Amino acid sequence: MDLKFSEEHEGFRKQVQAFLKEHKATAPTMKAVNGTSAAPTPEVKRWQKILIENGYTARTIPKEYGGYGGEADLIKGLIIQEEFIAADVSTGLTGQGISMLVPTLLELGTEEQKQKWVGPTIRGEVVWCQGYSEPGAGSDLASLKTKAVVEGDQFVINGQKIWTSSAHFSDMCFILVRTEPDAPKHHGISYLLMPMTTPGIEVRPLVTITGDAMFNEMFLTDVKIGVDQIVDQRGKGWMVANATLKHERGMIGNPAQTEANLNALMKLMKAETCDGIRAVDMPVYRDRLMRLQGRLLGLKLHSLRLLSDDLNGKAPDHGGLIVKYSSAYLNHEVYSLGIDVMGELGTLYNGDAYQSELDWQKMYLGSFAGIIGGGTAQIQKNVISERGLGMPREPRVTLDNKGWAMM
Amino acid sequence: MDLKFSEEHEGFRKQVQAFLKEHKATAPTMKAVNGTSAAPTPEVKRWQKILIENGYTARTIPKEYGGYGGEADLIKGLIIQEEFIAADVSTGLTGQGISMLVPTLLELGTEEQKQKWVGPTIRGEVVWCQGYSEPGAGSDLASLKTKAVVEGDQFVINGQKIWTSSAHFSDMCFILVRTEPDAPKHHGISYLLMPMTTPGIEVRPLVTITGDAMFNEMFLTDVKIGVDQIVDQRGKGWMVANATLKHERGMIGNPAQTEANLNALMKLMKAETCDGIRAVDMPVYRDRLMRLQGRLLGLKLHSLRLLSDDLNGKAPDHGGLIVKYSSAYLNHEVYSLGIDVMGELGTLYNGDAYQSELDWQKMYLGSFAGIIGGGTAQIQKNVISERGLGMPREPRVTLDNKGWAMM
Amino acid sequence: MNFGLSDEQGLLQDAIRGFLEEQTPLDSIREFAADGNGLQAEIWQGLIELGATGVIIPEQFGGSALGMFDATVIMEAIGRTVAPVPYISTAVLAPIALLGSGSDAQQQDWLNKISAGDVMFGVGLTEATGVRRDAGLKLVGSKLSGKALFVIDGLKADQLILAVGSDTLVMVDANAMGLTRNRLNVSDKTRGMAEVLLDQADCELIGAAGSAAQTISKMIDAGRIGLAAESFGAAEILLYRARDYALERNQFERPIGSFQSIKHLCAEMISDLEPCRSLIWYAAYAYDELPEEASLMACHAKANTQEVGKMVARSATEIHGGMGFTDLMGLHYWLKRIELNRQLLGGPEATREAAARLQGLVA
Amino acid sequence: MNFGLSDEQGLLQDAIRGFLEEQTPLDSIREFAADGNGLQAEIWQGLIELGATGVIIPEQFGGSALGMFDATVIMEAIGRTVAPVPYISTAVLAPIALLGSGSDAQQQDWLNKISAGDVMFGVGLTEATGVRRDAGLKLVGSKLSGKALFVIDGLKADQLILAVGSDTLVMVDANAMGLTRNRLNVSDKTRGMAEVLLDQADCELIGAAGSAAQTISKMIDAGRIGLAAESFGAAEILLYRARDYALERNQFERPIGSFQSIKHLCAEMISDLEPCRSLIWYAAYAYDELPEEASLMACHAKANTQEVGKMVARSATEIHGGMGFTDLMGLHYWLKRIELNRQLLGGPEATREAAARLQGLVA
Repeated sequence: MDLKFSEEHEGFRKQVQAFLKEHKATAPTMKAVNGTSAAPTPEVKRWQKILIENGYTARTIPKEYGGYGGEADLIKGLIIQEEFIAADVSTGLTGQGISMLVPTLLELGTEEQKQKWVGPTIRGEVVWCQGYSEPGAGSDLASLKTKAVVEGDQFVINGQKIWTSSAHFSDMCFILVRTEPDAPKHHGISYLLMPMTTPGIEVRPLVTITGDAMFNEMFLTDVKIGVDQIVDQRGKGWMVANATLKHERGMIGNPAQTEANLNALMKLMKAETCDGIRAVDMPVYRDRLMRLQGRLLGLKLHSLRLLSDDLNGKAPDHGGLIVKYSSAYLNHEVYSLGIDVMGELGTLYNGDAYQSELDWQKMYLGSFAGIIGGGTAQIQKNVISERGLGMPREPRVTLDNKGWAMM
Repeated sequence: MDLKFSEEHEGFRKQVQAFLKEHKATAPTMKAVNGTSAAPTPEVKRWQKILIENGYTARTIPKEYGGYGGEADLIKGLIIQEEFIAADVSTGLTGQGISMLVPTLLELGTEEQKQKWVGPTIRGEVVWCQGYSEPGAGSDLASLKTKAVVEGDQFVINGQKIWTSSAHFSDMCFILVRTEPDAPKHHGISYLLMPMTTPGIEVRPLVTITGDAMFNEMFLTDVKIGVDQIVDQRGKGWMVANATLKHERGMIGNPAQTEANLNALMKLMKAETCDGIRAVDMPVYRDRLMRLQGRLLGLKLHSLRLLSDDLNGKAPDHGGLIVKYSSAYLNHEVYSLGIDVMGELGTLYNGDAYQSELDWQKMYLGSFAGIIGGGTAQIQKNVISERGLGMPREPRVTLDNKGWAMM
Repeated sequence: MNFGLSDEQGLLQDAIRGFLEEQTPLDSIREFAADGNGLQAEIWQGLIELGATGVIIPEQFGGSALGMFDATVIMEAIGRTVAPVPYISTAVLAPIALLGSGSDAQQQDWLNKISAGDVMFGVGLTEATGVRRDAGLKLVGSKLSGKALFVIDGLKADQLILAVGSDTLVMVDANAMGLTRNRLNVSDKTRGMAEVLLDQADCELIGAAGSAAQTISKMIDAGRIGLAAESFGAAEILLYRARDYALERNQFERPIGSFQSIKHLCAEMISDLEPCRSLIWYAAYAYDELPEEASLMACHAKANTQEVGKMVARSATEIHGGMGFTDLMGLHYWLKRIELNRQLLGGPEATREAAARLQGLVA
Repeated sequence: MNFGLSDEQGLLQDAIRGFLEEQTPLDSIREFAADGNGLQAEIWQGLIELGATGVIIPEQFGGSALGMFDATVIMEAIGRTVAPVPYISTAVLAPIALLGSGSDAQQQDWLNKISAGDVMFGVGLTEATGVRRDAGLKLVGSKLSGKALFVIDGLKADQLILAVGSDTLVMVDANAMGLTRNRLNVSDKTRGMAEVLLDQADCELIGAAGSAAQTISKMIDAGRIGLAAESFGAAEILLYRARDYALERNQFERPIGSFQSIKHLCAEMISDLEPCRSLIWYAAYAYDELPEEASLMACHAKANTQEVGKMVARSATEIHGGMGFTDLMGLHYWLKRIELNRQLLGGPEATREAAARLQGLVA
């Protein structure tokens, strides 16, 4: 066990701290950048530029595509995260273009695609949305039905997508469509790059449980894009998408966020009272808090173990598969305790005067996204047992809704 | 809502109370009869005779077969249970012969079988064990392999049974064997009546998690019994057994027993201390106790609802299916809290001086039988969802241990 | 012996359920949720016409002199449809307050109006079930000052009944001078919860000051039973909607309801939920017939149903997957009603502690 | 940076696991469980030869001067095999007592013996972690009277170290005049737990009376971490045995491990269990390197691992069905070790409360 970083890394940390000290006054906060559903403002773009120049975002993206061109260094990445979070300074733009499309293009795109899209995307000049899920294709994404047929030198796309977050202010969409209807379902899909200004695209906001419309439905009617707007080959879209999904899975379930929530909960429990008694002085709530703290510490240290294994070149085991599943429920329960200790006040949200500093009700409602999104808890448990524990895959059977086999 | 019993029934209650007052001094206790793994003593048989004569056991069994010949009356049955439990007087012999074989014979046996077996069984003169489960046939009982082939006028039985409680002091065994090896698995089974003195039967005690040997393994080598020792037809044994299992399912999960345990737990929590503080004065334990009490009250009143529906001729709904599953876990958790409040002392058992009045550790370990036995929790949930909620049955697929389909 | 609804109660249940199901399609729920007042006048009017507001009111005041059990049947039906009506406050809590501590004149006046549907009440009991932040009322003579939080159905009510401490009840006109009420922005938009600020507002005592402890206790019992019934109704709907959705929704060439994980989630839901029905029925029966058991049963009915209801709401949402997260199927209205009820009149922890106290288990 | 075992620690783990796995087939576990003394001399001897008793003892006393992290690696291996050896008492708790509060002479004498494997210790800390019934010790001069309950590994020990109150440590010869020890019949038969009755027995103080509070606190921390590691090891074995059994056991023409309900039970087990490994590692590391974090981490490591361990033990037993209920596969030995550890040195509730107290959350 050796949790110390090398001198080089500790030197890097000092560098980051110095940078933050210098820029803190003018830098946008975490929330100002990540908490919005709007295209990046000029201020944010300015900040993004500074971050790229200093290698605090787009760190490993080659210089020729507009990145910093640094070597992959997980610890430096960790130090950047830690120090920026501590200073509450934005680590720059996130979003599906940067987190999913860019790595995918770097892995599988043509030289022309990389040149054209990577730089503008990481600079926030081009905003992307993801066109994967459909009303009938969620857990079973490969059953998607939106189709694209080739007419001349164009794909003509028809169908419907859902959960396209940021679609209402995106410039581009990376979309999965069925181009080979006769192939087995995983082999008939293509991965296209579609300008959102193309005629035939209708975006409708999708109101969710929280009352906000963070997501959209997208209806596609005879949408025409060039046949060259494809990543990799026709029919290879599932493989391309999986390269992308790999990046998404890691994004959901962040112990640092859960830790911040737990600390906020502790603070809340010292402040909120019922009949004059502080929540933290009620042993049953206190015990729930300690249970959650124990689980959080476990997950946090587990994530550190995974990072360490990764650093030290150990082959990944089942450890990585459990993070998303466990974090989602832990978050849900942290928020749930926050509501319970506030009692009736915990049901208030969206700016009510009696809300606490944080909107626990809204975070609670929003936490269902963590349980359901990016693979439901049931799918996660399949993956954990199959890939993590080597148990059999679900047998492939086609059934009607009485459970009878269909041919 | 009308929880009053009729005058007739309240009169019956007085009658029971008078009977108990008269016999209390000489009657065996509940535990003396049900808590033993031995054949009934002469005292118990004497008591059983008195109970039958008064209609407090074998109440609805026709007089010609040795019963009391009363009409089915659920409320009278309930009153008998309530009053005998309150007085801690034994309601007589239980065991699989009385609870399972007798109803089965009355439903499906020949006149000769009824004449021969019902009376001696309910009087405790003939003790039965059950030969159903096999090492390879548990949840999937119908896959049993113990076979019987006809040679002359005899069945020759070979195979192995497990979980044959009371086999070491039983006179007879009702056993399921495969008689038609080529029929589909549910159609190749027969239900036989086998004297335990037949040569070729070896009974070995099966030590369990509690350290006791309440169950046995039974090895059968060329065991020969007459071909007339069959209930119903050859190949119909599955149907016969289901008539019997129907009686067993209802037996497991008794809210009255759970209520007695919860009351004992409450008493325990007022007595046991840690650092001088009573367990009941520790809010976290108290909250767990109240959670369990809430669930117990729910199950107890639910059982009353089911009884009422039965009395009033309402068609059974999903309600009956959940009792066993829910009771098993509730019992388990009641015992678990009992151990926790005793701390280290809760791990003591089998007569240790520091044990409390009840052996919580042993009851806890024994409670796994409730979760596993008579259909595991997983099987119960299948049944609840399929029969209770109309969801599809598990698809029939034959798989190897990698999950690949086999033909 | 009959553990359950009588024939008449069965008819009542059918009538109320039938009416509410017809009157509350999802679109109309969305409409009044957007309005934020938590009241739908046509539904309220219909319930009045069905006699629902008078079920626990004696015949002499225009009621049908039934009992809490019948009110519970109605509350459950309201929960099944998340109907936005001030039923529990107007038809359950206010009559109990008036019958328990009101003067003859107050009873005559208000109970008749309630039976006839001519008044809506809001009821604030948080003074007696847990004071939060700077809430607190002060009564000087007939002048009421201070702040009442979470007045149930208080936003559109004509009259408010408020507990002052745990032993005094007052009634105040919602339009009285010195009274301001503000909408509390609860996530359940189908119920008009109010903050009420009072500055020397005129009020009427219900019973002498300090004399209403027992009445308030009965209001809390009845409120807990009623909220439990509502949550039970909402949870049962969620469970069956999840089951139905799972049978319709296909993924991987089969209905998701054919996967054992979904089947078992449903089995767990019904196993935990079904006993709540009997617990709530018995609690309501005890309220009517076995007063010495009523408070304990009310605590357990509420605590247990709310814990189970929360689990059912979560599981049902999970089974709906992404559809559970959107407004498209409106599932969240039921979830939010359960979440709100969980906190009203004491959350599960507080209610279990009350149950322990009733049994002498709290030193 | 390396979160986990060093190369040397990996070798230690392999050596200890390999030795214990070879030496503890099920039959031999059954044998010493029947014996009831919870000690198996050959295994103990083997561990001594592997240097396991000296891992936290400085080199000057014949130890290898490693740390609690290494002891934790060994405890985990013991848990994996439910090996009946007095390791935690002799090799972890006694050295900490002696190093923390013992005189030079005591250290010289006993630490060398422990390293060499010439003595077995039993340790009783219940005076400091929760007094039950009529337990309690009284020290007058060097005479010890009273009763110590649940002396860990005390049944066959040569020497006993006992806490008197929460700030005094004494050592007493197990064969001293006035000392009687009795076997406590715990369900885990692989550990010799003792009741010790003392009537004016001669004892030696470890440090001055009233001076050992910090040492006792360190013993409790190390004990909690060690027990958590043991339970983790036991739980991990149960999980993989359940998985393996599920892949072998056929019902309904398929391995039960192909049913989603069994797969998901296994997924839940590993999801809850795996983070405990890192938590325990970090707690042990904190014990060695970050003393200000050690107590809190020890509490959480123990509480969390014991809650999870209990769940894993139950689920693994369920997956084994009837086989889980019998002695045929011996699964229950692992379950019982976890159950016993749950209660030793503070159950989960007590340990969580201690965690809250350490953070100033208890008024």
